[in-house]
Amino acid sequence: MNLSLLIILPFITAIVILFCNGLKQVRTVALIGSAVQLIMAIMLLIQYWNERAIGNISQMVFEYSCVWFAPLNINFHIGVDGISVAMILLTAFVVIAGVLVSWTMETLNKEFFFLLIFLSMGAYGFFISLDLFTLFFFLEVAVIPKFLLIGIWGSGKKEYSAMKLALMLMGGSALVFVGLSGLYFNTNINGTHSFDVMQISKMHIPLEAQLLFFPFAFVGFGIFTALFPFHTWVPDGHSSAPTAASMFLAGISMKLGGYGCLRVATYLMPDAAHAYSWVIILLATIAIIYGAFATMMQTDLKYINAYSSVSHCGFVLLGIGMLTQTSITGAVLQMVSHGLMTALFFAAIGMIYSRTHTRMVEQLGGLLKVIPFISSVFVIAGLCSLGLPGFSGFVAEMTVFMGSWQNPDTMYRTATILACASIVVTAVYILRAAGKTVMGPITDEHYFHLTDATWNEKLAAIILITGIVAIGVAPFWLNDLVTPGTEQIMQQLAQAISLK
Amino acid sequence: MGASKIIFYIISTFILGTGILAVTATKIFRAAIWLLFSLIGIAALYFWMQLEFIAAVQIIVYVGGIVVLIIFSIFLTQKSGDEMPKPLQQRKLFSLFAVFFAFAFTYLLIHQYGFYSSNPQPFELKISDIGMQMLSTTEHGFILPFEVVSMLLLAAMIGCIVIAMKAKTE
Amino acid sequence: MINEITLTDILFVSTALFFIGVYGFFTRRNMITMLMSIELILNSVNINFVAFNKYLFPQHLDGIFFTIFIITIAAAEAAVAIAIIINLYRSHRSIDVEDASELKY
Amino acid sequence: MNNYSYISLIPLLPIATFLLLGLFGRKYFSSLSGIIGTLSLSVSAFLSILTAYKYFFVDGKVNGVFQQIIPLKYTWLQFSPTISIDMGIVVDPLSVMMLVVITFVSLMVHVFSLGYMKGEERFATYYAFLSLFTFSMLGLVLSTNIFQMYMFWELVGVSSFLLIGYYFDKPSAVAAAKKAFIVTRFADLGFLIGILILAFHAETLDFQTLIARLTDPQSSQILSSVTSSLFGVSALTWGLTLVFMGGAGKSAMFPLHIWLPDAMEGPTPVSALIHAATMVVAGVYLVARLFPVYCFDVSALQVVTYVGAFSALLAAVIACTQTDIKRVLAYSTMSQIGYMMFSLGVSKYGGEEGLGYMASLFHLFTHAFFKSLLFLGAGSVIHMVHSNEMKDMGGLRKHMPITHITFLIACLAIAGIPPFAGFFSKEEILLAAFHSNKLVFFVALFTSGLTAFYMFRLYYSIFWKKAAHLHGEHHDEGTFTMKIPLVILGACALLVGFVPISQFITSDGIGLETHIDVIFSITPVALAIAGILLATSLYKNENDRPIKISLAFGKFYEAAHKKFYIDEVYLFIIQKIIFNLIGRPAAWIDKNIVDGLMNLLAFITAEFSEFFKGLQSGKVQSYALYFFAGIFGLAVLFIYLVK
Repeated sequence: MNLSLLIILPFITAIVILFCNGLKQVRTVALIGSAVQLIMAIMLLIQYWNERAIGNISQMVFEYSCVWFAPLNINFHIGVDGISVAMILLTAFVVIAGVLVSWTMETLNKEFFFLLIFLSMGAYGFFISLDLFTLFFFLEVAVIPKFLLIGIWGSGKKEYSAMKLALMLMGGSALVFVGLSGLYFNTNINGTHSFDVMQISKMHIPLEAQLLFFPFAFVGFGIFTALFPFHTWVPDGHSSAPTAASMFLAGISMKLGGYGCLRVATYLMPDAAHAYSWVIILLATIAIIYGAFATMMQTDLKYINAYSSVSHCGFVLLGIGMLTQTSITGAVLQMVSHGLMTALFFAAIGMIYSRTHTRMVEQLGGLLKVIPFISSVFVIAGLCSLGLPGFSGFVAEMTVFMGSWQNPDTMYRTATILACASIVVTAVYILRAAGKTVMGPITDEHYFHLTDATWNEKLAAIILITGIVAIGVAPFWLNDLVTPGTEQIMQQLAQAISLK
Repeated sequence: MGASKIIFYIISTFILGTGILAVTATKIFRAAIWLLFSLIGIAALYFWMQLEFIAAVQIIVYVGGIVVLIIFSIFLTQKSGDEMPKPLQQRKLFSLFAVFFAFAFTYLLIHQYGFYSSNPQPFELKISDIGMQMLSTTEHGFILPFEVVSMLLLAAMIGCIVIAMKAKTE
Repeated sequence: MINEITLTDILFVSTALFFIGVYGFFTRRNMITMLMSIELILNSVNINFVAFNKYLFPQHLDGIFFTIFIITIAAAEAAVAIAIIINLYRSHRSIDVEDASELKY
Repeated sequence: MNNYSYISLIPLLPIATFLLLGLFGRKYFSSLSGIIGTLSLSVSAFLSILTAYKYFFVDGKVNGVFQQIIPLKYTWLQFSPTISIDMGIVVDPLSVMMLVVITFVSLMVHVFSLGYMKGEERFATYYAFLSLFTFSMLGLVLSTNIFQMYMFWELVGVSSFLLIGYYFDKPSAVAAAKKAFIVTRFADLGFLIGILILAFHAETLDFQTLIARLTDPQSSQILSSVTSSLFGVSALTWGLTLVFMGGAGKSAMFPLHIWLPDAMEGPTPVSALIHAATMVVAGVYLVARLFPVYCFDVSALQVVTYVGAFSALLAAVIACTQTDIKRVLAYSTMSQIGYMMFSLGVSKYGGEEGLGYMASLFHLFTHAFFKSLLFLGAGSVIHMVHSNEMKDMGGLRKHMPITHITFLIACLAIAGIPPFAGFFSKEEILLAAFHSNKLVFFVALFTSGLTAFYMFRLYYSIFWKKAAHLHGEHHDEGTFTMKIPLVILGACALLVGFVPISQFITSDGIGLETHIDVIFSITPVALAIAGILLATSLYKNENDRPIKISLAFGKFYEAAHKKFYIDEVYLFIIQKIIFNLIGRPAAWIDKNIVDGLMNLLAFITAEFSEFFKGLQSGKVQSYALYFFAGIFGLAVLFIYLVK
């Protein structure tokens, strides 16, 4: 399969959108484009399985490389392993759901869908890049549209939020770039430097360089994935963003960071990952616990989900920081699971908001009676968030816990227990929100006239729930998909230890 | 100490004294007059250096031209007797400070470098030489700058007229 | 004789004059007086040219030429400056630099 | 021995029903959904009983021991090469017994609900949730893997949440549902960490392997789990105690019992299913499942004993003072589960010493029948008088004869009067306690007297005391479907005591000969009769003695009535400590300090740029000054500093 299609297709879709007239054409094109993306992602999965089934054991499959800028040895090098395939699937699911929930976007719809599709292109490019420069390039491609999406179509204090988000993410990118440059200049292949992930992974970067540049790369990517204390863009950004943008932001964009932490920071600088793992654990644990407690005090549904994202993304970082194979697999599962789950949550919140015009928990009530479908979606998202078996959240969190516990260090154990404790707090805030919003008596008589979900909203929710349940009920396929990828990372890490 | 030296000191003191007065006088007309004296002093310094031609040019252009021009413009824009607005105290102090240190620094450099005349060969300035070299096209000729300056003067003249011309009332 | 006075002495005069001009340029708020300060600065430069020429390179005339050109250009500059000042006076009824601060940001 | 493959149908039928009814029930067959649910469950129940028959009587014992059969097992999630979650089904005496109990009681509840819930708007949803619950519970007892059990454990929790919160527009129901979920979730945290500890040391999650490794004194696993310790307590003890914490949460043991009384907000048949027979005994089941390991670690087992005994006593005392009939039943459940727990706790592994284990599960078995009968009877009463309060009842024996008789049978059973079911099981428990722990024995004895007292207090308050004053129209006893389960369960409550459980379910799988020690039984039966007589004298007819007595007890009565203020303590901890001391500061810190730092950074940058903007003042002289300073600075730099 030609992976470039994953970039070209959204690009063409985006261009075609520019030549459309009226909302109907625009959204039809966007829907077709995203549906084709989804089909391609699923085909990629099948072809990947085929490839593995016929005995292809190379680390990356469907590799393709061509020179982009020879003087600096930058190549357009793409390829996927199981982790990337999982992330691409996630992106495709979220994109189509995002397009569907924005079905009735009124203002500047052409630009809106253009940016959405453009953003997805950045995400795909990021996940398939095997060249650090192109990786960075696509990371940037994915950042800029967010600023516009929030700044133009947002609500509340959107300028502030858009600015904050863009600045913090740009700051993150800047750190990432320092880290990447550091890697680049510490490589030496026949006298030239290299950006190529596969080449860098085969050589040993000097320890001092790793210790110096790992924090840059990790914190830089960490900002994307709400690393404490750089998570403050998350609540403001999510709450001001339009529904689809929130879904993209939490569902895809935060995963760019997690993927980067794994693929670039941990994989390429294994010694430093060992050296700094306690810092990562510390920050991740703080993020988990403190995010959960901060969520408990929120009254705005979007803030609740945003803070819970901080907490849940903490699991990703915790999984990465624990440096055991199971925990890293868990981190990837958590990325996929959180992406789908939080997108669903935001979609449900968006649907509620578009009907009731409020997101305040105390103003809502009894919605299950008037809009049962949306309320059920909301409850399902909540239950997934609190880690109910049968949904993806459980699988991911348990894998992280199980993996973390394999690390026998007392401090790491303590961190694991604290992280486990957060599931109780999660239950508290999710039930509090769900109990007040969808259950209880109806608080406003206007609510009696609300209409339930339209076909597009139903479709969006069903697509996401399908993904969640597919992982929750039968996690083995995703686990098997991801494990070879994490094994490679573990080998890197094991080599790092043995070299010491 | 020779007479020449004494004369030099007198001229120098005159130049600097009137210069200082020119930049500190509170009435603008007086400032212009002190400037005039300072320029005349500089002409005297040229005389002292036996460069009569330059001294003459100095007097003709500066004293006779520019200062008169300035005085005209003062008449056009000001009431000559008025006190000028005082400079801000803070800026004055700061400028004084900056200027003093810059001067000390510069002079220190000059002093350290120590210019010594390479050869005591006497310097004679013939006006004919100036004329010849000015219009010569050889290696040390100044014909091109001369032409450029001519153009500049022309341009300045036209520019002055355009700028200063009253805009037509619509 | 002239040799009793070294080049450094003359340079002292010109430097001092230069900084007097600079001081005037900084502190004067009236544009015409600022122009006068510039004239002083130009003159101090002229002195330098002449003195260097006379003391260090008696066989050449380049310093003299520079002085002549500077005087010429100073004349042109003064003319233009005064034209600008008068124009400014017409629009602002003032030739105080503090009043003409549109040139910012 | 793979002839049990149909057994997967037992849990799969309810889940299929759940999906069918949950997705389409509301729209397409709302009135039919009850029938569908009941039918599918009756198939399950039939299969369960078939399995039991086959397992106990056809296959029987091999070498004198009932074999553990695993007809189905596949890897669900591979954590690491050694540790994986397997989905499987285990068939052994314990799970088969639970299978029968669950499907049977669930079937009764399904049938009862046909009448009780008739006309509800969300009838289909109700049956969907019931099916979900039954599925989860069946999955729980059939688990081969401790993590599989944890998953179903959680699912049980959520389906109980959904059922308790069935009347979701009633704020108290929502609050109760939340409370139940959160408290059990907190307990599950312990369970989870316990699992992590056990899994780490045993290097497996599979029950069979886990038990084998952790009970073999020579294995490296037991060595690692006993030697590594925290705060002087070995990892094994920690693990088992934490696992028990999970069990205690679900089984409403002190101090995690606070959710149970509130959970009575759910529909009454739900209480009969969840809070009498199935979910609340999950903790007992869990300890029983891991019993060989518990036996290996005495300290963990002692925790189980004392928590169980204390809960039994506490609940019995509180039950005497409650006026809401369902709450009385709830506390009585808690008390009876306390019996089961300490009975496990005083037991040892194998042979005569393992009497407690057998007795506990026997009691679990009998209790399921008479307690669900009590709840269904209470449901029937509530259906009639539309109230949960004792003061609205009285003299109902004429109006609802079937309910009256069956309720009486159940009361006698729970009080331990021969020959009703409760007598036999309680007898064994007391015997087991007598042989190993005298303190626990006396607590149990006293509690059994109390039990008889408060049960008959309840009975008399409902059916005697005063003349019925009913208002409203239809006051029949309920539909046919409501009466049938009462009769069936009543018959069971009479008869199940004669089931020779001791032959089937013992700690080591070898049958145990038990006999009724008549001399020994005199004391408890006498105490029970004394309790009944006391209740008769106080409550049969209306009089002011109960009030006098309660006044005589004074503060103690008040405290018991207020459930010993445990709810208030929790509320204080949650409200004051968790919310105000952790949550609020966390939110505040985030908003003001962490975010504040970010904003400060932005502010500093903005101020900095404001300053630089100020340099661009439009004032020529300032520019000249900066220019001059710049030149000066550069000159100094280049001349002196850069050589």
